[in-house]
Amino acid sequence: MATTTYLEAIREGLWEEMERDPNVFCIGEDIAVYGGAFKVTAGFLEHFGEKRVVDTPISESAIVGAAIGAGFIGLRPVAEMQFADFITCGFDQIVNFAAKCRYRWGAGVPIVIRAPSGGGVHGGPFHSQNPEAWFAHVPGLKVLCPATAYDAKGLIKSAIRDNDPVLFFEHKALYRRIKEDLPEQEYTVPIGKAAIYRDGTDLSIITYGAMLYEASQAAGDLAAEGYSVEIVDLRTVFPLDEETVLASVRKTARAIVLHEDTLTGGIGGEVVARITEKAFEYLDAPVVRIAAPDTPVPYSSPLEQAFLPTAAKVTAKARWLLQY
Amino acid sequence: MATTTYLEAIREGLWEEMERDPNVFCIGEDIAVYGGAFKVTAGFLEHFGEKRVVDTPISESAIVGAAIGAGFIGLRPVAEMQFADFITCGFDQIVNFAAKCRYRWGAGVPIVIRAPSGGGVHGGPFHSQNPEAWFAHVPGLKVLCPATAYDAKGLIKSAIRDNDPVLFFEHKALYRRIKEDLPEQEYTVPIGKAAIYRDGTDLSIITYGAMLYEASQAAGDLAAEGYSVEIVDLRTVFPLDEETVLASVRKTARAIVLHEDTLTGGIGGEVVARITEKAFEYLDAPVVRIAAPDTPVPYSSPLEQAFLPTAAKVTAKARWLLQY
Amino acid sequence: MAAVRPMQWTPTAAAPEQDSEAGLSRRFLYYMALMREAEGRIQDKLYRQGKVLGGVYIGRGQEAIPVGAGLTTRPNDFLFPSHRDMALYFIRGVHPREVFAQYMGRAGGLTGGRDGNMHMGDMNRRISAIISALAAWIPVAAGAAMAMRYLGTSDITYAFFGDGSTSRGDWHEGVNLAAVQKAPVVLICNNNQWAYSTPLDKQMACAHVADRGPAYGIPSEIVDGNDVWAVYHATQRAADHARSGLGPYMIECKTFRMTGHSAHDPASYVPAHLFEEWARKDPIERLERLMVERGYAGRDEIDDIHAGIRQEVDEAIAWAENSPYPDPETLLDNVYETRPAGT
Amino acid sequence: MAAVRPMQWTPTAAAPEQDSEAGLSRRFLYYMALMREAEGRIQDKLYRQGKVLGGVYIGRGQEAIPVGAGLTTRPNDFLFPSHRDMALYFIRGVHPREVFAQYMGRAGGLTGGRDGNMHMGDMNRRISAIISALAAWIPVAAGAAMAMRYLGTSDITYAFFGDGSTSRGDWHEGVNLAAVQKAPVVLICNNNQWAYSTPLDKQMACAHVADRGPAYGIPSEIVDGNDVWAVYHATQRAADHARSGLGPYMIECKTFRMTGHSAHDPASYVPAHLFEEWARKDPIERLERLMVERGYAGRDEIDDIHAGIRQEVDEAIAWAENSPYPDPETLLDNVYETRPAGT
Ligand SMILES: Cc1ncc(C[n+]2csc(CCOP(=O)(O)OP(=O)(O)O)c2C)c(N)n1
Ligand SMILES: Cc1ncc(C[n+]2csc(CCOP(=O)(O)OP(=O)(O)O)c2C)c(N)n1
Ligand SMILES: [Mg+2]
Ligand SMILES: [Mg+2]
Repeated sequence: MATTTYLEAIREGLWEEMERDPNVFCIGEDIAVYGGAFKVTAGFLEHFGEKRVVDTPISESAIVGAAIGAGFIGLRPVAEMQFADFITCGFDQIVNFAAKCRYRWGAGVPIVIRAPSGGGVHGGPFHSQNPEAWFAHVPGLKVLCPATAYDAKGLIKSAIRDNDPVLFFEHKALYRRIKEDLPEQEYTVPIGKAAIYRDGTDLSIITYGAMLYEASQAAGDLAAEGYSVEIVDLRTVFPLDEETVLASVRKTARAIVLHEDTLTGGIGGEVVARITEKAFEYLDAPVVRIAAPDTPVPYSSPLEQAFLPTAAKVTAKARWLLQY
Repeated sequence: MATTTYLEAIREGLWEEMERDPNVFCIGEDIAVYGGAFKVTAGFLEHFGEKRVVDTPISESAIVGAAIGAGFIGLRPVAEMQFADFITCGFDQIVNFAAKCRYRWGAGVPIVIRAPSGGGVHGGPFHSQNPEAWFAHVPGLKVLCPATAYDAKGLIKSAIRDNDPVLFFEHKALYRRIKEDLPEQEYTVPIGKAAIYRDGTDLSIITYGAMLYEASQAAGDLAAEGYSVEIVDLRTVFPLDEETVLASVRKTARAIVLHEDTLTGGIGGEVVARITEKAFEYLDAPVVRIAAPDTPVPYSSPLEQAFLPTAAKVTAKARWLLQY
Repeated sequence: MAAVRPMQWTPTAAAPEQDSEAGLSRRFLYYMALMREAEGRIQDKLYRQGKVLGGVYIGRGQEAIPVGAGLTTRPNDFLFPSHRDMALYFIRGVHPREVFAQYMGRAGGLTGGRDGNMHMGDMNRRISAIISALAAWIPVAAGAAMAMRYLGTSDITYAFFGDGSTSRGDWHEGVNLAAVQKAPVVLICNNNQWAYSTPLDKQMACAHVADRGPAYGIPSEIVDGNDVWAVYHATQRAADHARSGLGPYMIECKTFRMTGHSAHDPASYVPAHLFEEWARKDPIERLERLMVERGYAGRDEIDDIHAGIRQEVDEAIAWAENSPYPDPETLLDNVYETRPAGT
Repeated sequence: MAAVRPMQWTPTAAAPEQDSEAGLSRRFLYYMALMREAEGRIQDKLYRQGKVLGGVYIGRGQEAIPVGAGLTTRPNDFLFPSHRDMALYFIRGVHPREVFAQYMGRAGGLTGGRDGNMHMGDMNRRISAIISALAAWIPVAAGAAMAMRYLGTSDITYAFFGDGSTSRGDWHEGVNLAAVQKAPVVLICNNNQWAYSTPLDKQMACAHVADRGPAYGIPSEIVDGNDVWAVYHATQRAADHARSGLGPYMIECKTFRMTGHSAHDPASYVPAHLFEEWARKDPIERLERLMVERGYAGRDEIDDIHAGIRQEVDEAIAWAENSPYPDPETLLDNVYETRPAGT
């Protein structure tokens, strides 16, 4: 039976890196004594001590800023936003300070910002957002959105070792829902590489994060109807692994880009634009996007269900595309 | 001879609205005594008094927040960011407070945030950015990027009368460069409507802001080569006037999306995605984007020149497309 | 949208004309007990039954703060509650039905299911909905107060916040702006000594939140936050100050969070003896003792108030449970005043 | 990139071993006069000649602050200058050539033309580049200081900021975090009484920036910012405090901005008599008088120092003007450590 949850995978990756490198430390609100709002760092204080697991005041901007400063001195800080929604409070530090130092004056900023994002947990407008698209528009940042426990562990380790600022969005609806058996031996997952989650020939679904599982269910349903669907899991949403996306679409000639984040200005547009520009001759049908509609994330279940993209919506659109 | 600059047009629009409606007031840093870093509000203090032209401490978040609060009480605040680059310091107030009140609890937030954006003025990484794409990803906001003096005046007036939060990006390189004769009589320009800046049949260039003039020059150059280029000026970049864009592309079958903002995650992707999904059958060639590369805005002239999209780059790409 | 159509509601034991000391005491008790009862039902019943989903943050033990402060407000004042100030909504005339329906995500809730728990507001009743980002409403309250002065009224705003919220940049910017502008804002801190799991000394290196007043050139005072009369009088001073054009005034109410941070938090990081100590200072019991001592009310009357509240709450919950869920067809409504073409 | 390869440079009159009072005075004078001369050339010559484009912000009249504070720093301390602290760069060993080339957008500038004016830094010389957003570097300085303590060193950070910058949320969050963490940061305010066109009383409602220390539980003192010796001694106290583990310490240097906000601002909003008043308090002349009075140096020696500086500056400008512009081919370099595939 699969044993490691997505949450535990992140914890393990973080733990291993802290064991490996004494310069790695964690900073954030309620991460030490409490172990984090989602308990990702439970037990860290006891093991690594309060110098390496630092509870801060409620100051997202200072948390990011302090991480940058510690990075200047040679540490490798891992900062936590209690919810990804609060990352807007540290926005300037991320997009103007962290992202631009290397380009401007050669100063690497080796920080990781972990942030639990995503909906489906009745969190309402401020505990459900998917802020990745903002940061995917900021040269100098790297933006990761792992969907599997394997990738979550492998990517958090790569993020910590990376010498540039990395945003690590953990989908909170996956924390305890996803379980996998992970390799015994150490491994990392490279930043900037998408994965073929499922092979197929008739249609590509390009997605990431929690939507991987909706795509996967849709692919299963469509397989029953005789269609072979390929799923590309971006994993890193910026910088984008264009090659893998294009290779898939050149093979299948049809593509759906799927994300939980709201439609307009989401990463979907970027992916579609690259496909349209660079694989135009291969396309047998319009490239379509499926995403949450352009509204805040509503709280009440029936509204939130209507808001979130689902396998059923994907299947319906896919059928249309496959018959195009 | 054309008489009204882009800057004066904004000033006039603002002035007229303040004359018309005593609930309109301005708030920002150095806007009263000094008349604003770019002198858009020069003379306002003397005419409207210090209750209506409020100099604040250096507190972008509080400026936006205070505007929201004043909006709750029935005023129509126009907040100024001294440079658009500092809007990141008020980011949370804009994207989480202002944008979501109506949806959550029916509270309209009738504020305007004016922000001088854009490069080409040797401003370097922090006085040259084009932050519109971030906000075009936030349901509840409206995002305007006027390119002409006529539109700048008409849109600032509409923005002030709008009952939702509007971001008004003024391209600072146009402030004194663009001059037009404006109508004597009062007018407004509707939010959410693109304009056909130039009619054409062979290729659509979809753009906004300062890039309109690069597109225009390119269109002129291409006309000399016998090509008829249509230019769509988005004016409002969110919510997008999809109909006008699609109608143009359905006519020309070829499209370039052009913006000064950096490529990845810019508005271009969104426009391309809508074209690809909804005008796919009309396309005779890939839709291509021309934008600044994915770097911070460099300071030194040769670097900045290489960074900014130009008519020459547009013309080269257009030729390729037209011969596709 | 439900949010903009206030319900009619007459609180059973809190007619505003009761302004004798005895009358006011009864109103204090009513609102404090109503808040206690309503929050208790939400956290200990509805949440456990799975009828309330998501986060639940209650103000048990802190009821004297929203009540003592809230009863100094005038109808046109604008209130910016924090997340442990439910009584302010009742004082503003929000019906308990609307609150329970809010928590249960129903159409009859104050936000019609759009948002949850204490994220509710109502323009008509001049009470704002917070956003999650703590202290974000401090600049908003400052701006609202500036607007009130601009309009020439003597209205003021009330901004509530916790000790931990003072660490946020927005808190600083908002208080500073209000101070410079002499905006009529009453700043009310519930210093319950914790911010989630973080104790005061990891939040700030000064002894009292009130120590921050001088940094903004504004008066600040410390008050026993479990003494509703003390809160009331201090807030009255603050409101008078603000209303007379002298600018913001800060009150730090010392209290204690008698629960975990939220319904899922057992608060094992809080030393148990502190709960015991502070239980003895319970603001409701304390008020009741005072009422009996001073002859404002007999035990029977007090019991009646509680009984009345229980009944009101029973009825309100029943109503809320019968309120329909919002129609998914409305999902796209009200993002803007007018829906943009093509959406 | 030029930024990470420090140039060799020996200041003409500021050998660090000169630590007698006379020797230190000479170093003070050298750096203050060098800053004055360099900034003067930039604002009054190169900018007017169109050789420097964009914004120019100089610290005329405020030189005692970066110099007095800067000469208390140790090589491993990390400096976070603000935009009127040019002398800090010289003290850190940045060559005037690199500074002029920076202003002229040349490859030989400290950022190789990537950024302009005072937006320059050098990791090897442990001096940070600010970003424009004011006070953003305060939390960064706090974090750097926390890291120094983490690594078990006795290094400290110095964070410089103006009066207006204290209004920013980041200033508050950064100072508060440093205070709670007892991070070894020296906080140095240049209170030049203006922030662009905004005078102090529209920026804050307290009388002194130092009044804000108690809000964070940290010591703060006011010092005459035009007296380099006073700044030096106060900063020494602050550095000792921070270095010995007692946490941040704030110094408010009272001074005056003897120019407009930037090169294009005539500062007509500043009452003229203030310029006259403060001209009489010029920190360089004041130091020179003291040096002559105390016999630290004769007028001749002082004149020699100035002459040496003028020559140095002439040479540095000539060098900078000969420095090539950056190659546009490098536009995409160094966004990341390794350029991502496909870009
Ligand atoms: C900007 C921001 N960061 C983090 C949180 C998560 N959070 C919600 S309540 C809370 C503690 C608040 O403490 P305090 O202000 O003292 O209020 P209390 O809950 O004690 O009443 C935290 C950290 C948040 N809501 N906003
Ligand atoms: C967040 C932010 N808002 C606005 C500005 C524009 N700006 C640059 S310097 C300045 C005044 C700064 O005043 P102060 O901190 O007192 O420093 P001084 O210039 O007086 O030395 C302003 C408003 C900025 N750089 N950053
Ligand atoms: Mg608290
Ligand atoms: Mg100043």
